[in-house]
Amino acid sequence: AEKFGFGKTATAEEIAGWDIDIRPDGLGLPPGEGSVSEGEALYEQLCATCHGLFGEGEGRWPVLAGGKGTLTEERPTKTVGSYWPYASTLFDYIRRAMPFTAPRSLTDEQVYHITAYVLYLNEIVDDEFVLTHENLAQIEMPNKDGFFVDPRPDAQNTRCMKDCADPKTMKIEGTLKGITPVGHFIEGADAPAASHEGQEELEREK
Amino acid sequence: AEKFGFGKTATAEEIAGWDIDIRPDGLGLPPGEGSVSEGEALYEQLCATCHGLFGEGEGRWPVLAGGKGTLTEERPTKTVGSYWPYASTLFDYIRRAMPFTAPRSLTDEQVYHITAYVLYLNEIVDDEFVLTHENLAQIEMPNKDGFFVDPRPDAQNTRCMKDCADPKTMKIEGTLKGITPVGHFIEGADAPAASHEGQEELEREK
Amino acid sequence: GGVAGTVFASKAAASSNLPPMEPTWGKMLGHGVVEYPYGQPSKYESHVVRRTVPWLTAESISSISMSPLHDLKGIITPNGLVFERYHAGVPQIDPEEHRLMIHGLVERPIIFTMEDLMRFPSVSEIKFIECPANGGMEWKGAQMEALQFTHGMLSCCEWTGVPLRVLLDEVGIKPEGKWILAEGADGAHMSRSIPLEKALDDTLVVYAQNGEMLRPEQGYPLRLLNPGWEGNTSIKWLRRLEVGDKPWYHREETSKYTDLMPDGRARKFSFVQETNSVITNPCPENPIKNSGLIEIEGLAWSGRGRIKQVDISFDGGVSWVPANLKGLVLSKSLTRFSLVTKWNGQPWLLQSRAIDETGYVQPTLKQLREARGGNSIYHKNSIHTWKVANNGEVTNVQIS
Amino acid sequence: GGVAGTVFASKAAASSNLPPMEPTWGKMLGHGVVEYPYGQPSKYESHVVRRTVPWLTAESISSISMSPLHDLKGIITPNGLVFERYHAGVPQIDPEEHRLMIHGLVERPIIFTMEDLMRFPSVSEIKFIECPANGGMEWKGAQMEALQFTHGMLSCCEWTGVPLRVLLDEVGIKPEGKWILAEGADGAHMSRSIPLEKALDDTLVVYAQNGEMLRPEQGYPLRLLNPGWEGNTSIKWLRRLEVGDKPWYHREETSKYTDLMPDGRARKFSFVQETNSVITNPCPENPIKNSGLIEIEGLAWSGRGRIKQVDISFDGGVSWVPANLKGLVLSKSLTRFSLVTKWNGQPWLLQSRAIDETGYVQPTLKQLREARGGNSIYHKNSIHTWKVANNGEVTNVQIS
Ligand code: HEC
Ligand code: HEC
Ligand SMILES: [Ca+2]
Ligand SMILES: [Ca+2]
Ligand SMILES: [Ca+2]
Ligand SMILES: [Ca+2]
Ligand SMILES: [Ca+2]
Ligand SMILES: [Ca+2]
Ligand SMILES: [Co+2]
Ligand SMILES: [Co+2]
Repeated sequence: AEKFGFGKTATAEEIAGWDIDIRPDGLGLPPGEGSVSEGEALYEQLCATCHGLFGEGEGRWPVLAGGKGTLTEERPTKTVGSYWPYASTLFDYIRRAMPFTAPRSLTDEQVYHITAYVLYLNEIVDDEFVLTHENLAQIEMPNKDGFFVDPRPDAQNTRCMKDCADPKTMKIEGTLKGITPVGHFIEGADAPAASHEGQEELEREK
Repeated sequence: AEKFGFGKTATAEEIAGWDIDIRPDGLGLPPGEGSVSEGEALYEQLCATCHGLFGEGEGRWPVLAGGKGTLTEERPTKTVGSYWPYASTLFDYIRRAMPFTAPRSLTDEQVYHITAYVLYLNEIVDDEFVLTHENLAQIEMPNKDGFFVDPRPDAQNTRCMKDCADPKTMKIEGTLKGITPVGHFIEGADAPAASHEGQEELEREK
Repeated sequence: GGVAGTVFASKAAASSNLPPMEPTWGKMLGHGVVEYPYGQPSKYESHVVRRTVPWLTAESISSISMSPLHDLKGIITPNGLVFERYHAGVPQIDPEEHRLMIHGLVERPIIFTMEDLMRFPSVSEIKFIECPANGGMEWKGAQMEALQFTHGMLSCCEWTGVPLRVLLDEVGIKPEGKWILAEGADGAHMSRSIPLEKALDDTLVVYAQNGEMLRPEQGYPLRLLNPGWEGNTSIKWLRRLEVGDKPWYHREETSKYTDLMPDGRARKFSFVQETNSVITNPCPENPIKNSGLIEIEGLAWSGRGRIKQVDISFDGGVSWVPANLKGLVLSKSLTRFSLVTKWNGQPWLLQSRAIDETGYVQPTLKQLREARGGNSIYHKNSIHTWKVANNGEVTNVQIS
Repeated sequence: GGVAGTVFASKAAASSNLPPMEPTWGKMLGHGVVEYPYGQPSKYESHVVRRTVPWLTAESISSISMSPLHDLKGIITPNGLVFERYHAGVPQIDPEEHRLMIHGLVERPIIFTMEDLMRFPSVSEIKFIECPANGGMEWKGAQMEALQFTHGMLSCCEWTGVPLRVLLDEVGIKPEGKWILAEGADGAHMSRSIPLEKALDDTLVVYAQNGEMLRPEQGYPLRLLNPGWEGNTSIKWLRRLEVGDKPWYHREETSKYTDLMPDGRARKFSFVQETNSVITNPCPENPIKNSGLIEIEGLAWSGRGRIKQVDISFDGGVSWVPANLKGLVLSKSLTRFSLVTKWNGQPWLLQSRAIDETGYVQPTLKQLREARGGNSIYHKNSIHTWKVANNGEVTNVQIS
């Protein structure tokens, strides 16, 4: 088909500024390197308030380390070390989104340092390790073989119309009480109940 | 079909309060009467500021009288006398909607008086006339035969695809300038241009 | 040909928000969820609003505003931009105290609460509503310099409510019943006579629009909807329906909403909004800014049913080419049409011509004037012309 | 049986706004046109808002809010009530400075302005968007006491934009191109890998919703829309599309949006929102207030195509009766179903079960748990149960 011809050709320089993504095979990595030791200082300064000194997560903020072997447990802890299949994802995510309140504020070198340190916190590299654009793709993550392509549809229901279940063995479980925001069921409390702050207040008053 | 049975039966009293409509045959008229002479005082007090002492309309408010014989003219004046087919419509409308700022504020008797007076302003009744629930339906309005049921579709176009008009005899007329609100075409004047007041200001500035 | 988008280009050049730079909004956090429990448009869209033509009416209380058709996409009009027409302003009705009374020639007169009405099985339908005065300022000549004013008394929503026929079944119409008077609860107590045939066909008693309860301007909490008929019959703030054996000839069906012919006689009960269409891109508000491929786009609608075909003319109606209908093609709903072509600075006299499923062809202005003269105010559904100049500017013209 | 509507009745009895009295709003003028150039809901509807579950996330900036499905009608979600999901809050983007860059394995990388994008021929389609975590709090047990929280991460709009395939044609994909990375301009720079097959099928690059420009919360001025796929893939504030030969395995497709199975392994690229349904009347927010006829009503949807059939059970899934689909039945859109029946105070275990055009039958919770355990968080599309007590109260229960 004839092209519309709208828009302008992107220059290499324009692309370079926005092309921040990294792939497992290392494609996209900027040249550079970073050490666990320099990462420690940066992490403690920029990340630890939320994610904890050891990646254990402060309060309700995400846990970054630990949880190995918990994936089959009742309450799995999914972390960089226990769950993530590729180290590239860590570099990519820190560079695109962290620290939370100041995304895109780190230099590439800082990202290398901090990535190295978070890998260290997860016992994936030792404290001497220097992460580079050349060795990142070679790092083997503990859960690298933990993923497979979605096989759905998996559950096979049929359109049964009669005697589809046995009423005698049926078990009916009610709702866990006290966990839903119900502020808006209270007369006059509608608007505040919709927000985090308003809800918390209402929950306290219960 | 089975009825849903929702809602409650309306009582005669409930219906009476809301059943305000009048028909050409007089159906719906409340018992009562009103005179041109008493209507004059009421009209001058309650209606004339907008509609003019003689129904000629103040400023841009509606004209209520005059205009007879203008319906075939370039600029017809459609009034109670020149256009309306039934007197019942006048009683009905005054009772349901006038005076503009205080609808449903008149007593039935006041509506009779004022209706009589507006008919008088239109030279449909004389100054001695007393309008009653019994004679209203008999009043013959000048334009009573002026209406016929919509005969559309009237214009018959066809789906011509080629040589459908003669470009040589085509007359193209442009827009009358200065009449459209164009305030919103002026940079930064968007919101006020949307209102009556804002628009008037912008028009003045032009 | 083509106008350079100069404002646009210069602002952008000075900005550090463009590639390769990281825009400021990429380096910070925005506001969180339920900061606005009920959301609003971006501040950059503040020009997308309803507008009025002040000289049309003495004041704004009994007046009209128009939808910004030139800024709308698809067929749904968002609730905030649905055109307004009031006769006594917008009443603030408490839904718990609103009632619908149905009485007259019925077996059992009933008063419904909103809760009662919402218990009935509901239907949801996408339908346009148009004021019969839409375009009425143009009978005697081109007057309006923008699409919003030539065609903006027109909107289209998904309406939810109860078929009137279901409610009439509930009260039981007596055999003599032939007409229905519908009345509003606002200060105008707007009233219109509706033939029973329509009421039993597709009239709805509506409480919601585009998924949420009606907006106050649209009759909250209850309105009538007569699909495809002049908007005025779709009584807002509906409070009463009376069944009778004859029409009422009230003010809105005699003094107003009748169509005066050149011989001094007038058409009454001119209900249907006949087949109509208009090009929305380009239009006076959307001039052509660049040469090259362009999508000519527009809206077609018919109170008579579905749109079957829209044709486009570039030469003021001498020759025509078929356009494509795109998206949903629903009965008595706005329908989008489209034609991709090229513009290289040539002047155009752009027209669209809609044809509905009954074969009715949208008429020319000349044909309408021949049939009705210039004083009938309402129902002007003629083919509309935009003049495209070689600099891309678009103006409203009339061809005769 | 049935609960008396006591609040309602008592307020009304004390009022002088009821027949035979003339309500106050019938005796005065309301506000005029363009008092609100952009309109708002009635003040009596202030309870119809998005709501969040505060304990789900640490704060509101990276969080979610839910649509009030129990108050919605038809299939369109009004823009103000579309559910929200942000990872770095809502950026305030100047549309004149927003750019979409398409590059990677392409013949010619292009940067588009919004104006460029809006010049392409547009399409408008009604599609639902659902967060794959919708209902996710219920994997291990019934936790949420209201429909808004069990199913409200779901909305449906008419979206307008350009098919991604058209833009990909414009840049020219190289033969090795198989995946596309989509990236947002917000602080999260949210990124997802989309298989080229989907991109060439029905993915849209969207700038408008329900007739007007996108709301800030929905990606103003530009977003991706992958119809029927998990909402997270429909990147908002879209700024970049890169064509590559392999997926990127970014944080949102590894750490998140993968489904952990009982054996400790996890499903990746679980894109489709499978066929689902829920009853919206009655529901916890809409208890049954009266005995007699009642319309059981609900919503069904499928990321796999059109809804073909919905069945309803009153006894917790032992026996089923077919419901009717009402209104538009569109692919990957919300679809309404309805069944009129009688309630006289009998307890119900109400369920709905949707079947799509491919024959897929919405599974039971037991079947889903058997297939996936209790830790997979996402894609919980099982048959939902409302328990109706003999006083009409409705609660969320689970049957096993
Ligand atoms: C102010 C709090 C805060 C700070 C400081 C912060 N983060 Fe985060 N981090 C978050 C939040 C919140 C998320 C989850 C964001 C989301 O999913 O929307 C997150 C997510 C992450 C994740 C992904 C976790 C997962 O399981 O997917 C990583 C990795 C991470 N942060 C690393 C860092 C690093 C490295 C720094 C310092 C350079 C940092 N964060 C600073 C709040 C913070
Ligand atoms: C404050 C101004 C005002 C006052 C006072 C007022 N009116 Fe009106 N009147 C109007 C307006 C405005 C309209 C048009 C309303 C509409 O169509 O929305 C109108 C319309 C009418 C009409 C219909 C005109 C037509 O051509 O259809 C009649 C009849 C009328 N008024 C009679 C009266 C009477 C009788 C009174 C006094 C009892 C009265 N009016 C007081 C403003 C006023
Ligand atoms: Ca890249
Ligand atoms: Ca330390
Ligand atoms: Ca009556
Ligand atoms: Ca006098
Ligand atoms: Ca209902
Ligand atoms: Ca376009
Ligand atoms: Co008419
Ligand atoms: Co998934």
